[in-house]
Amino acid sequence: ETTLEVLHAWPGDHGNYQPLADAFMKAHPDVRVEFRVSPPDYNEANLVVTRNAMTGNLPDVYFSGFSVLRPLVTTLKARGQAVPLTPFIGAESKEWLEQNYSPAILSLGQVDGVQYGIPFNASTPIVYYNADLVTKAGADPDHFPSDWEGVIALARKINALGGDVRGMNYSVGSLESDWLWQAAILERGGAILTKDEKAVGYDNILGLETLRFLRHIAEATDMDVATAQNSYKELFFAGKLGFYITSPSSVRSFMQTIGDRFAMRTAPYPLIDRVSGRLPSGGNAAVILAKDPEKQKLAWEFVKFVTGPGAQAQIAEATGYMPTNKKASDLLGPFYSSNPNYATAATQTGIAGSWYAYPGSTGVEIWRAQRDVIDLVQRGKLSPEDGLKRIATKTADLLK
Amino acid sequence: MTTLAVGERPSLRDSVAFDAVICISPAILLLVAMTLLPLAAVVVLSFTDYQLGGTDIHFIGIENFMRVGESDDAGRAILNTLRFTALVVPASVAIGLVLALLVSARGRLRRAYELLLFLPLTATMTVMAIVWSLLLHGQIGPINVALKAMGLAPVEFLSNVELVLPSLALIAVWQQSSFCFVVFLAGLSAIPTEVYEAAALDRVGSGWERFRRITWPLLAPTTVVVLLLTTIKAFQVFDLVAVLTQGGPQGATDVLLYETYLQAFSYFRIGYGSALIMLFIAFVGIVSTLQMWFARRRQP
Amino acid sequence: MTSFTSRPFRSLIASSLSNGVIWLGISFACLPFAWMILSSIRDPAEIFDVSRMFLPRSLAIKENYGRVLAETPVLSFMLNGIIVCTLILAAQVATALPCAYAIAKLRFHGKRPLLALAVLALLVPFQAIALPIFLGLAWIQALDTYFALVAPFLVSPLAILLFSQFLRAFPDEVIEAARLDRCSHTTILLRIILPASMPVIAAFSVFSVTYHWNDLYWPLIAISSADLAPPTLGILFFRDADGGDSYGSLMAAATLITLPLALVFLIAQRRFVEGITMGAIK
Amino acid sequence: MPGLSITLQDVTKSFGSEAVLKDINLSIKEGELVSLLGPSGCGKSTLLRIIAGLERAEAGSIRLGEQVVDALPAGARDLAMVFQSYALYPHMCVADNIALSLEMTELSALQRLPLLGRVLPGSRAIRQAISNRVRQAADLTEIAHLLRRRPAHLSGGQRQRVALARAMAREPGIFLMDEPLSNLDAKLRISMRSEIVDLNKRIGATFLFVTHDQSDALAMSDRIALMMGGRIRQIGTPQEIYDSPSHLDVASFIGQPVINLFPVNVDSAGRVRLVNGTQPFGGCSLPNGSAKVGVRPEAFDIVASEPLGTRFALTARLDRVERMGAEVLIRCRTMALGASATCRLSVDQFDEVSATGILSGAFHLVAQKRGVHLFDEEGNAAAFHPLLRTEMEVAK
Amino acid sequence: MPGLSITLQDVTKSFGSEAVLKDINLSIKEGELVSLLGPSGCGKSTLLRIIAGLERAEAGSIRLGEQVVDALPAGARDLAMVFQSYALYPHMCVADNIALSLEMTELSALQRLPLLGRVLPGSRAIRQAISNRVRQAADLTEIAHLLRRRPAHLSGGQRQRVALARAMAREPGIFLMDEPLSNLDAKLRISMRSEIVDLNKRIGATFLFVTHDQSDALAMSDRIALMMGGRIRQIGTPQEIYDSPSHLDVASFIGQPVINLFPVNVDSAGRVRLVNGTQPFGGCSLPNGSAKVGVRPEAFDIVASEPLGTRFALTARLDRVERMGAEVLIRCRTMALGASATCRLSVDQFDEVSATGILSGAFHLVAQKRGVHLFDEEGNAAAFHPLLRTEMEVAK
Ligand SMILES: Nc1ncnc2c1ncn2[C@@H]1O[C@H](COP(=O)(O)OP(=O)(O)OP(=O)(O)O)[C@@H](O)[C@H]1O
Ligand SMILES: Nc1ncnc2c1ncn2[C@@H]1O[C@H](COP(=O)(O)OP(=O)(O)OP(=O)(O)O)[C@@H](O)[C@H]1O
Ligand SMILES: [Mg+2]
Ligand SMILES: [Mg+2]
Repeated sequence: ETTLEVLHAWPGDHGNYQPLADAFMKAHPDVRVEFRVSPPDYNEANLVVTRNAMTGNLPDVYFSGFSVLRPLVTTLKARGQAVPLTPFIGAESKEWLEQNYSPAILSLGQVDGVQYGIPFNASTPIVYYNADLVTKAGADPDHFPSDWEGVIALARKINALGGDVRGMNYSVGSLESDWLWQAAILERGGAILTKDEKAVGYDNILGLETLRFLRHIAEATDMDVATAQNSYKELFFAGKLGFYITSPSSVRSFMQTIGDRFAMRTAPYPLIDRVSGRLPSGGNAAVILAKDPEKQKLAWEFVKFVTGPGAQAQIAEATGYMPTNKKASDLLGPFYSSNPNYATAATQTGIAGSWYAYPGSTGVEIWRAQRDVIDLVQRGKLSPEDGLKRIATKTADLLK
Repeated sequence: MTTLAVGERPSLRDSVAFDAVICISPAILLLVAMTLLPLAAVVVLSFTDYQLGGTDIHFIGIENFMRVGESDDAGRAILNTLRFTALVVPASVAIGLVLALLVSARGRLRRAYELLLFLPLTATMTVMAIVWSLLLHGQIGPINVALKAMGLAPVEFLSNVELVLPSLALIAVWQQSSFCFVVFLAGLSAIPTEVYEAAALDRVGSGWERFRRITWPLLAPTTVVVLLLTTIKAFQVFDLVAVLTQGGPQGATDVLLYETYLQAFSYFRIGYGSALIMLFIAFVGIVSTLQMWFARRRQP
Repeated sequence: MTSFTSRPFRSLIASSLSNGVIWLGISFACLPFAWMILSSIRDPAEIFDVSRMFLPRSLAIKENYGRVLAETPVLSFMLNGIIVCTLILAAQVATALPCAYAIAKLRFHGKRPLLALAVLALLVPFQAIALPIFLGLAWIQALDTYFALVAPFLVSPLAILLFSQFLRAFPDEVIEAARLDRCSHTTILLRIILPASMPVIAAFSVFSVTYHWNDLYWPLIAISSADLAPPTLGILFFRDADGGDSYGSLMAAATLITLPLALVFLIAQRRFVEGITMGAIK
Repeated sequence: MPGLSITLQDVTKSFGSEAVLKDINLSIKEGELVSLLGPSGCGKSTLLRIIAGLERAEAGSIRLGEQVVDALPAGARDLAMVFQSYALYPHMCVADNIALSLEMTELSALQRLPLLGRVLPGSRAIRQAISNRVRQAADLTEIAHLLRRRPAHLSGGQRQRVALARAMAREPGIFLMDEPLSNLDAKLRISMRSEIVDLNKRIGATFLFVTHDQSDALAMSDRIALMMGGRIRQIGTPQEIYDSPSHLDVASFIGQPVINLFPVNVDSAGRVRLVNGTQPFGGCSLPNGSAKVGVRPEAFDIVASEPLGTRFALTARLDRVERMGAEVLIRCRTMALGASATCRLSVDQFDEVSATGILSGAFHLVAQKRGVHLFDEEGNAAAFHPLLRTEMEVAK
Repeated sequence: MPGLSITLQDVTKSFGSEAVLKDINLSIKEGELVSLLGPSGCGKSTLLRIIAGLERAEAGSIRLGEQVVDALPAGARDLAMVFQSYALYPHMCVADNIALSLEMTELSALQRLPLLGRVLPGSRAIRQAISNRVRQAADLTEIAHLLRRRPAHLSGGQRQRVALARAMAREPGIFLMDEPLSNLDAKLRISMRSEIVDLNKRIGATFLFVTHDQSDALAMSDRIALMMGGRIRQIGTPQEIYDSPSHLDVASFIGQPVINLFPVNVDSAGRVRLVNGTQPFGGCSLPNGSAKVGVRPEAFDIVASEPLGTRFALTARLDRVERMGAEVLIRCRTMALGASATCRLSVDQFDEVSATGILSGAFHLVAQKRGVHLFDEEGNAAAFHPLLRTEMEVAK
């Protein structure tokens, strides 16, 4: 009997992994899948794996957050512990790859063009809205605005309802990650960094427009710029916030938390550039870290299984994530039509782009520098022009 | 009979010293193994450019320290930490002391009071941070709801740049005062009842005079320890920031240990992070030494 | 006589004032807990209902607590917590008490350096030295064991400081009497110092147990197998990746995990009130 | 400040199930100096603590002066106390220990403030006065050279004197002193005694004074209260207590060496004889039965020949001689009863007696008339006539 | 277990700058019972603590038996101590307080283990024996009914007896007792005294016994060591100390009431006269100058007419009479010197004297010959002949 040790972040997600493991073990009776203690988030998980690399005690399969995949691979490559998936993919039939995964999805698991992980969860931001408030504000909840100006106008209407009710809160700087900031750049077709990765790719009118736009949202909707996402998420739960933009993975838990106090609906992200605009994908990819070739083979089987159509459909139903497997979408048809809130995620598969990972392990630091500036811009304490300059120089500094 | 030479004497002291060695050696050995040696490793690392998980390592002298000196972030973190400590320590100690004094004078309900006041100590910050973020919520938090009900303007405790640090301090005081409360309670129990009886007859039976002349001086050693511990704990504030504000907004809550953590474990700059830690330890060390020195000077 | 008429009145004011302050403190201390417990017993949907912040409408005790018990092995986590906390506490008392005794009651050179070492150990944030300790434990292949969980905490400088401060007030003569009674230092420690230190040991136990019970930082570094996971991991199970925490169960888990600590306090509390000299000397 | 009277009425106290004070009734006049004497553990300290307000009585009431103080806290009762275990303030030097209560009464709340208090008008003069009184009390108790020491650095007797000085510096209406001289040497003790008596006379305060030293009690007190097993057994002037003990227990508690006791029989005519004696040696009004007779050791004369008449006499042999400075104790064994007896002689008397050589053989102990006490079977004192009724009639 | 001798050689100790013991030399034979007497604060407790090994002497050495113990820790010296402040174990009941030392010596380390220890072979029997000894010690000190109490729930005297019982239960070579009876009532005190003496005789241990009560010291001790100001001033049998004090200080420290002192002049012929007297009353070998004469209170006879011859005599008037049970103190004022003097009479003597009525006017105090002591200017005792040389010659 062989044991496959698996590590994933977010202990709360364990309920999604265990059934897959059980199913896998049923199919492979001589394999035991064991989960290691799960770290609270992607960054912590990355730390755990880095430490494991130092002591030579890596798990066999690891679900790495997209945003930390690149630094992880960089570290492991230097230590000779990285396991590219190329040989395993090569061993499969060509059709298999195409039938199951879209290139856009696959690219999320690549570092420098080499496939290191197969995406397991993927999500692009969607809008959650309080249909009751929308109705009260005199709009049609079935036709949620699909462009930002519409969204802003609706938010203003909701503001006008009075009381403590707010239309929206889009404090980009309050996020722990730069997901929405990248979304704001990418949706305009911008680039996060220049090709040589020495400077920001939006030190131009595009970047300026982005900042101006964020400032505009704050001003137009009379927004209380927040430090932490929690504060307006809670407001949303309390039924006092019109809409809230985040990952589709929370559909289920949001519905639970809200219950029948108001009707919560989801809508696609109001993309600006519908041609070249993309949205950064959050989520994680299954990465093989096993050293022993036999284990690696087994691990590959496991990775294939959990990113397979059945497993992906299961995950999508349980959470709201968009499935990373093409075939799964077909399986999900009936579910989506009866659960439209879940379907939103799948409609954005086409515009899923990769969440840009900075070289080395500078990502967190760069975001910390940027978010302060964005916060100031949104609060109206700094002009977008100066803000952009500051972001550009600080980022360039940190990339040195 | 000859008088023993003084040189033969020390054996008594030796035997006492030997017993003392046996008493302290387990603690010392473990302190060395579990604190001093790892700390030595940190000291060494602080002179290198080591990156977490990296394979190469170079000695770069005091460059890390120079960089700390140049860094605005480090300066800001020190300032924030100092402000935080200055807010938390006096409040926690005072609240803990007052409550311990009042509660220990209670009769029947004393034990129930103690249990209730002890609760904050049990809190898991991961959860309590969520609870507090709601309690202090700018719109729907009970405090603001109450303020609004009184016709006052709501306060954005956690997103106002000016208020966020005091708000975190408030939460820290909530927990630390419970710690102080328990230590003071134990300290109070060490004061002999007889002394209070004598005081009662000397008309120092209650109130301020009894506190000033009997309780406070006899509690002084406890207070010194409490002050020291609370100061160190306040300096080491980390969880609150990590869970609630991540140093924001605009670095208003970026404290030393959080900055260190970011450097070492988010940016993987172990070398630089180690240098920061060294400075942190030196800094807190100086502050607490001063504190103890003052305390000792005050009581002969 | 004026004192006759004014005294009861004044003491009434004083006592109601002190009651007022106590209750103010209690409200401050308990507010978050009240909210936590309320949230753990009501429908998560209600938690954010501002109008009924403190008035649950529909109870969901079964759902919230049931989910905690069904989805996480919270009881086995707690068992781990009990094992680890007991081991740690026993070791800390066993190492700190003799050390504190030596500091407070024995004459030897190196007392000051020893105290300095203890304070230094107190200054060092654990996060700073966790990595070297982790590597050391890996080197002796002790990771992922109970030993790894307790090893860094076998000695507590906090305990050394608290105990030695407390023992300073213990009458020397009682110890001298024991020495004349031919008690070894071990016997003195076990039969005289230990019972006499109970108030401060009780206080320290509360700190130690709550700290290690709630500690998540070190367990997440030291262990990888879920069999050894600490109680607080049970809380993380109800925090979701993208923000939609399962509030009801989260609070239920937190309440469950806090309960044993209240119990620990109740046990320790009996000791707080005992004085130190207690008729030992004139 | 005049003294306050102390009136205890049916005061009762128990610790757990053990009754420690049983219906204590006691009244002490203002300005009186009363010693409380009694065996160890009989409840003396408890009684003092109840009067002081440190302990609550279960029943009964206490009046100090005209005021019923049952509900009054300790600080509001006008009294000072010397604790048996001193209860000094460990963190204060001797001077501060003594000064504390004075500062509380002499300085106003404002003047007591830490720094400000010193510069307030009047404060300086009062503080000067206080420090004078502290010095005076320290002089009386001979601890003036120790004023800056902490209690931990004092010897046992020095600590006790600090406790004494602390009470003496105040001049309250009532002094409660719980064995305030027990750790002092004889010389100091004598001088402290007279300081206490002087104080009593000078300020007229009422003193209640626990002691286990009878010479303290006999030398100082206006009256002695004898307490046993939680009850006041007798109260009276020293001489009353010594000369007319109300009970066997009192008689054998007071007097050193202890009173000699011998079993006697009383016949129906009220004649008293030793249990195995034939000759009656006195008369009483007790009914027929057995009783006890007590003879103080100093009431015995040692004579060579059996005396005639009806005096109480015993034949005895020497056990041992104890020389105690100015006096000598003669321990002997009475031949008929087999009981032991003690005689106390001055050195001169002893020299005289031993010069005669009678001590080497059997000799006779003859009781002087007034040293003989009779107690009934319960131990209560009974009237005793050294002469038989017939003799008395004859004498008439 | 035979007693151990105690030999102190040049033991010196100071606290800070204050010398507390100054070159103490003392040797106590095995089995001897020596009282250490001295004024409060003279260093008695310190000396005991040094012998016990609780305090370190700065210089000098200590031998117990044949062994120099300077380097021996307290627990290894074969001695038990009663602390002046009791030092009971607060968390143990009385029985455990007493048993602890026995358990330490009688049980092996293994047998002392909390639970396991009880079931080990032999442990039961030893524990039984220990509990018997505990009970025995408790019986002797009359605390058997308190065995399960904690010290906090005892009265002062009861605590003291626990401390005593704790020392007595062990039977070591040396007992050090620091005022072990100070808080006991007279009756108990007397019985404790004899228990201690019995113990001394029975087990032959050496006792060093601090007391401030002279009657304790006089009644119990083989020898008395008199300590003053950190020095041993005199050591000898009780009678020696009382009858032949080596120094004024000793004379005035021992004896109660205190010895009467009068200034005298010595002329070149060695004749001694009162400073303002004309008649010499004895002779000495002191040089010409002033000196002091001491007369014990019991050595005075009160007579009506001035005596003839060369006896020491003073004319006096009554100040006050103090009745102390069996005896009476007469405080009077001498007319010529203006000094006060105290006489001690038995009640009988007093009755006789007062019957004559002389006390109401001027009367004469005449010293018996052997009660008169002479001291030179430094206070050292000097040989004194109650008769002048001429008279002696005549007598020859
Ligand atoms: N710890 C100390 N520090 C400073 N001085 C001390 C200390 N202990 C005792 N002394 C001083 O040393 C002297 C001797 O003290 P010691 O206790 O030996 O006296 P003692 O003869 O036992 O007196 P007492 O009969 O009052 O108990 C005293 O003057 C005392 O003040
Ligand atoms: N706190 C207590 N708990 C229980 N019993 C107590 C307590 N204090 C005193 N006692 C008991 O009450 C009785 C009276 O005690 P108290 O102290 O009044 O005696 P005392 O007359 O002062 O004796 P001593 O002369 O020995 O000091 C004693 O038998 C004692 O054991
Ligand atoms: Mg008493
Ligand atoms: Mg002493």
